[in-house]
Amino acid sequence: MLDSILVANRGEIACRVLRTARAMGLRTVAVYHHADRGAPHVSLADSALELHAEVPTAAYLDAAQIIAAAERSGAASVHPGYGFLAENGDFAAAVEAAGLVFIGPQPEVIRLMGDKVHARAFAAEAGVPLAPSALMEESFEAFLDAAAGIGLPLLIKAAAGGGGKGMSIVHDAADLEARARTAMSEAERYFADGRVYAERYVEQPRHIEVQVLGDGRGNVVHLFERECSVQRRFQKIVEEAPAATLPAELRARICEAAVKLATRANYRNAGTVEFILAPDGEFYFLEMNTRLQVEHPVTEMICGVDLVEAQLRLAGGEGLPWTQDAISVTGHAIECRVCCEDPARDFLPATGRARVLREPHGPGVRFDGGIREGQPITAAFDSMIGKLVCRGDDRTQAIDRAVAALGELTLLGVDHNIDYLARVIDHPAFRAGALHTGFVTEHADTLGAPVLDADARAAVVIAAALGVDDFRRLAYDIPEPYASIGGWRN
Amino acid sequence: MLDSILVANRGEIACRVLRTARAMGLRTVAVYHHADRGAPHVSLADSALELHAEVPTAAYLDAAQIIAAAERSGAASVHPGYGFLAENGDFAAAVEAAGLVFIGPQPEVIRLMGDKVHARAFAAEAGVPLAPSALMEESFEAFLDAAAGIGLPLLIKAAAGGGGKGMSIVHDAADLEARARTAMSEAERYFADGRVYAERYVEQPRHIEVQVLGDGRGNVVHLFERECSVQRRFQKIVEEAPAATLPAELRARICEAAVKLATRANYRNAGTVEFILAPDGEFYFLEMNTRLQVEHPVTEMICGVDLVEAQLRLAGGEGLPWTQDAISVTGHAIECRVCCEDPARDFLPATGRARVLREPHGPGVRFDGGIREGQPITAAFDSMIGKLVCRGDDRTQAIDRAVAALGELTLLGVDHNIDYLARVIDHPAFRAGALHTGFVTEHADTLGAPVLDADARAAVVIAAALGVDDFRRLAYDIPEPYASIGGWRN
Amino acid sequence: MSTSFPFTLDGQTHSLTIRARRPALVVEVDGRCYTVSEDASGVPGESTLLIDGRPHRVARTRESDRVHVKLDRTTWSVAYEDPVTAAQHDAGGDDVLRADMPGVVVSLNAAPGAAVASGDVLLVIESMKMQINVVAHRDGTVENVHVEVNQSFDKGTELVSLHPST
Amino acid sequence: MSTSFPFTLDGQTHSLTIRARRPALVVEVDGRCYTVSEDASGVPGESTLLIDGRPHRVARTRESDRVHVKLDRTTWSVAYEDPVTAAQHDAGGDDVLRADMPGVVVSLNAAPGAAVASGDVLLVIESMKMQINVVAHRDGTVENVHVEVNQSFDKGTELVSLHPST
Repeated sequence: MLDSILVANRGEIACRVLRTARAMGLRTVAVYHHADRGAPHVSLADSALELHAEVPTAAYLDAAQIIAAAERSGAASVHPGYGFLAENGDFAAAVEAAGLVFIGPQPEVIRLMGDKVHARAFAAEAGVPLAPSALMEESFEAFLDAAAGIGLPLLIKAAAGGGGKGMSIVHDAADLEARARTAMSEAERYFADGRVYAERYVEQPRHIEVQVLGDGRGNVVHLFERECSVQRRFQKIVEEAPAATLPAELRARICEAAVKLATRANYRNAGTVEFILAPDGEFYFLEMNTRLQVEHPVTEMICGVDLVEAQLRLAGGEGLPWTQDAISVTGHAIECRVCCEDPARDFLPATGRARVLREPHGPGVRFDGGIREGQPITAAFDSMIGKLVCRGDDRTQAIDRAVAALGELTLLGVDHNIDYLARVIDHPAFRAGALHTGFVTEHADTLGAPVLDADARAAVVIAAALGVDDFRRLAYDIPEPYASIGGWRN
Repeated sequence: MLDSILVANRGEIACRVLRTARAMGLRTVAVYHHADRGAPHVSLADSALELHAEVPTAAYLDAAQIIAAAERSGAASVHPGYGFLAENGDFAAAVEAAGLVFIGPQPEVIRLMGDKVHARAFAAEAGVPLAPSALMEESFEAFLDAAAGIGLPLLIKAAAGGGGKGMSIVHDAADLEARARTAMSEAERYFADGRVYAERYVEQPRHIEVQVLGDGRGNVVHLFERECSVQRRFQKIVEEAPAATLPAELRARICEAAVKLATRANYRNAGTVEFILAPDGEFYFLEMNTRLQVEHPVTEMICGVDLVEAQLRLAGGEGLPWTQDAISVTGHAIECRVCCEDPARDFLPATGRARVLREPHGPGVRFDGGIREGQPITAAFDSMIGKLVCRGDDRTQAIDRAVAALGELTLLGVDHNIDYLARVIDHPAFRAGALHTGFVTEHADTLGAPVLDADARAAVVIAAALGVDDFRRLAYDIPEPYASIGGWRN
Repeated sequence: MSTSFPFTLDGQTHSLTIRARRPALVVEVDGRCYTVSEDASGVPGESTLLIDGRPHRVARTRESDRVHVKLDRTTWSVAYEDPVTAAQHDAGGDDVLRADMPGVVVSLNAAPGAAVASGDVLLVIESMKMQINVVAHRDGTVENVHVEVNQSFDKGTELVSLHPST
Repeated sequence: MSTSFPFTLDGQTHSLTIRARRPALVVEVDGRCYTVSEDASGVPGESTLLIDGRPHRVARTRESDRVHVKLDRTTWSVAYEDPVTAAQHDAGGDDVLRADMPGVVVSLNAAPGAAVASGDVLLVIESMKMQINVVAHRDGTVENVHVEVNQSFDKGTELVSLHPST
């Protein structure tokens, strides 16, 4: 059993990992950049070490400083969270070389799955279905020919890619060459690896993924699937488990494919196998993420497990915590990613300060937050500041609870997508389970902010006016209490 | 289905009921006394009506004002929470007479169970085991004779009682008469009903209670038992579900007895049948509480249900939401009642202001809170300001999570029992499940605040000193930010 | 009583005028009158607002020329520029922060060249046994800090200047 | 540098003295020296405190003569009476709240006869374009309010008096 842990991350995932580690009795160490010195993850750990870097994100990407911090603090293990160094095989190797336990898969498995071309080949060998595709193996011309042979529309992707970068959809054969060149240069710029590949673009695809756990000794279990079809800018914003609608036989085949792949990779710790599900019921391997996913809580809620605890036990050498038969699904869970962004302006990230923050509570409601009231929201980090996760006996109850909790969640001082998320999950098409990755584009016209009538607009401006001292004094002779005292606490 | 609800209560239970009602789409109405105008339950409702009374608690006990508020706001139903009017049969009758739905049992069932003497007789007829007892039926002298005949030790209780008031343990026959007279006068004072009765006092008793739901048409299900043996001043402070240790056969018999009683009463809505369990495995009917209990969340966590939702559905005429077969137990849950009181001074209630309040979060952690940061804690209301409820796969994990969450829960500005609760549930005897209602007295010597050595005391006073500007300025030339600005937000 | 206040929501400006204060507050918005009463909850920035008898839950916070509002279950950002600020903006007058009363500097939180956001604490002064945070009234860059820690100052002293708005 | 500060924890008074400020802060407690450094988290009242290199999580708030502290996972209440307050207490001087600078009364929150708790806002004054809460320094009952809303006052004016301590 591990006795101590350094969490090499920030925000909600650092808080979430630290809480489980604390509950398990481990000594906990946080790391932070100066810009995060007031962040909640710093307070949650038994101790916190500062990482030095000009650019805040660089601190959390500095493997050498993080390993040095682990050694200085005496932490026996390192949890990478997601993002930053979580899928960096060299970091995992360096952690192990320093004699520390890396809470995640073997470095070579991380590297294998990080290269999309190699991962596809590996999946094919494992008998996992792949969409028809073309790799760039010999010449650019041969690649173009092979790609054209797949048929349109086509998706061009970076071999080393992720997060939608270097990705492009080709609907017209005339665009193929230009799009391929753009993708190669983007891939070179973002991943220092210009290799791209093409695969058939599934129209109205659904994103289905399977949570797996392996012991690194050939034993793998799955914890059923999640659906993450609601995305904006190629990034998930609403996830759920189980999938909105999925025939039992198809679910079984998808979960089986994921276990087959993970077993062949001799997978260790927690991972996720992602698939594209076509409207005709065919499914294709997309990629394997060799870390804890952002959306892991929906699986926790329906399976009644703590995936971070499972990760720590596996990393401590305890073996798989459950047999496959012991894992079952009860109820339904939905996660909404709360981001500082403007849904009305193509989800442009927003900055400001979380002047007022009131988190929701209640039965079946879990808010995995990563910021504190008063904290500045800068462009230095990802725009996601927390996740609202709600469980229900069934999908309708989970949605109802999430809509109510989004109404309770109050964040003032920075633009955010809270109201937008409520409109998405309360949308008739969402409630009906008619999901695909183009959902928010398809329903853009009915997902905008409601148009207020004159009385409703008057209510908003009156509510605002009473927050302005000049107006308030004229109205009541009484200014807003505290309103004019300096600082963020109005 | 109900479309609107008035919650005739305050604090955490009002918040908890309002949240479920919101999630179910009901229009919600809160009521509040002026002293509570900044309380969270006021903010959670769609609208809030003020109740006028000199004494704050009198507002929440004013049936006429509450019913008028329901009529004024157009609320179709009234949820009484617990305490205040929750077990007042006349209130339930008045609500129904006003054409509103009372979310609870029939008025006559409330009255029956509220009279402990009648309830005992009813339980006896239902074949539920009772401890040997003596009632005051003819003369005081005859009662003393009958009581003496039971054997010592004896418990004297008020017929109309509850909450430990009018209760007394008699160990010495010479004390019997004086104790009985004291109990009668206390009963007269608190309940305007001087009737008392005596029953055998079970040594080292455990408190086991069974959650039941009835449809008022003769159908009753149970949701298994809770154990509430850890008490101080006859009031529960730690509850759990299922019981710490209970043979399956005994559990089945206790649950069956509860269902038998509720079925015979043609019980409607949620209720709890309380039993005393003796070390020899015998169990005795204690009383039936005809309302939602404070500790209902532990049942929700192990059964995966929302008891308030079940209450609202039953009140809306939907019938029992589950068959008995569909209800099963997974995992273990523990609740700690967070009270403003001083455990070192016999749990004397404390007043002050919640200057800093940081609620815990995390997987399996639920905090049902009833106050807000900045709120004054006065003697006007009960000292319980929230409940920490933690679920685990097993009892040990539930305890571990609760200990960690109590460490995270920060309340400054008023004395409280948070540290004490952590010591109770982390105590080896608690972990071993060696519970009885005298637990905190038995272990008083090992449940006190830890004695700090010189270095630890130095750490505390240094931490405090740096919060004092004079000291800080001398140390750093920098005062504590915000520290001297008026108001509660330091 | 007939001062008009301009508030802008989603690019559209509404004109608010207080028409009556007794027996009830009446606010005219774009020519329509609304009866308003507010029950401050005791929590700063939170209240129940009754408009023509209909209750609304309000949470709000002011940030220089904006008021952020959660009304019932939706969030809005409303722009308001008070006449004094507007005049200062026109005159460039908010580039220099002056003391309106005598005091002593307790600490400096911003150095020349520092980027500051509206609401950031620039320095802490002490007066009347209270520390008072002096905050930036707009986003900008600090041009000059005119006082030192422990320095006493009179009313009207320049404390901090920001680079003129660009 | 050798002022001694008395802090009382659970009835036992400890004497704190600052022994060095550079290169590191050294605090002597009851004759033993501790090296102290603090990393203010940016959240008012929260920090990481290093004592002889050992990190501690601290949350704290001061309330007149007490500091409430959560240190790591336990809560403490530490008494501190600064010399000025102590002298005032001795002279009964804290019964009358006086203005230390000129200003104008914005609102009155307490009327004669009202029971107030330490920290309650008694009135709000305005000065330097800021509203400042004037708070009770101890629990008590308001004896008299000497000013009215909108009244201007000079330094030294009596604002509110509390009933003498009993």
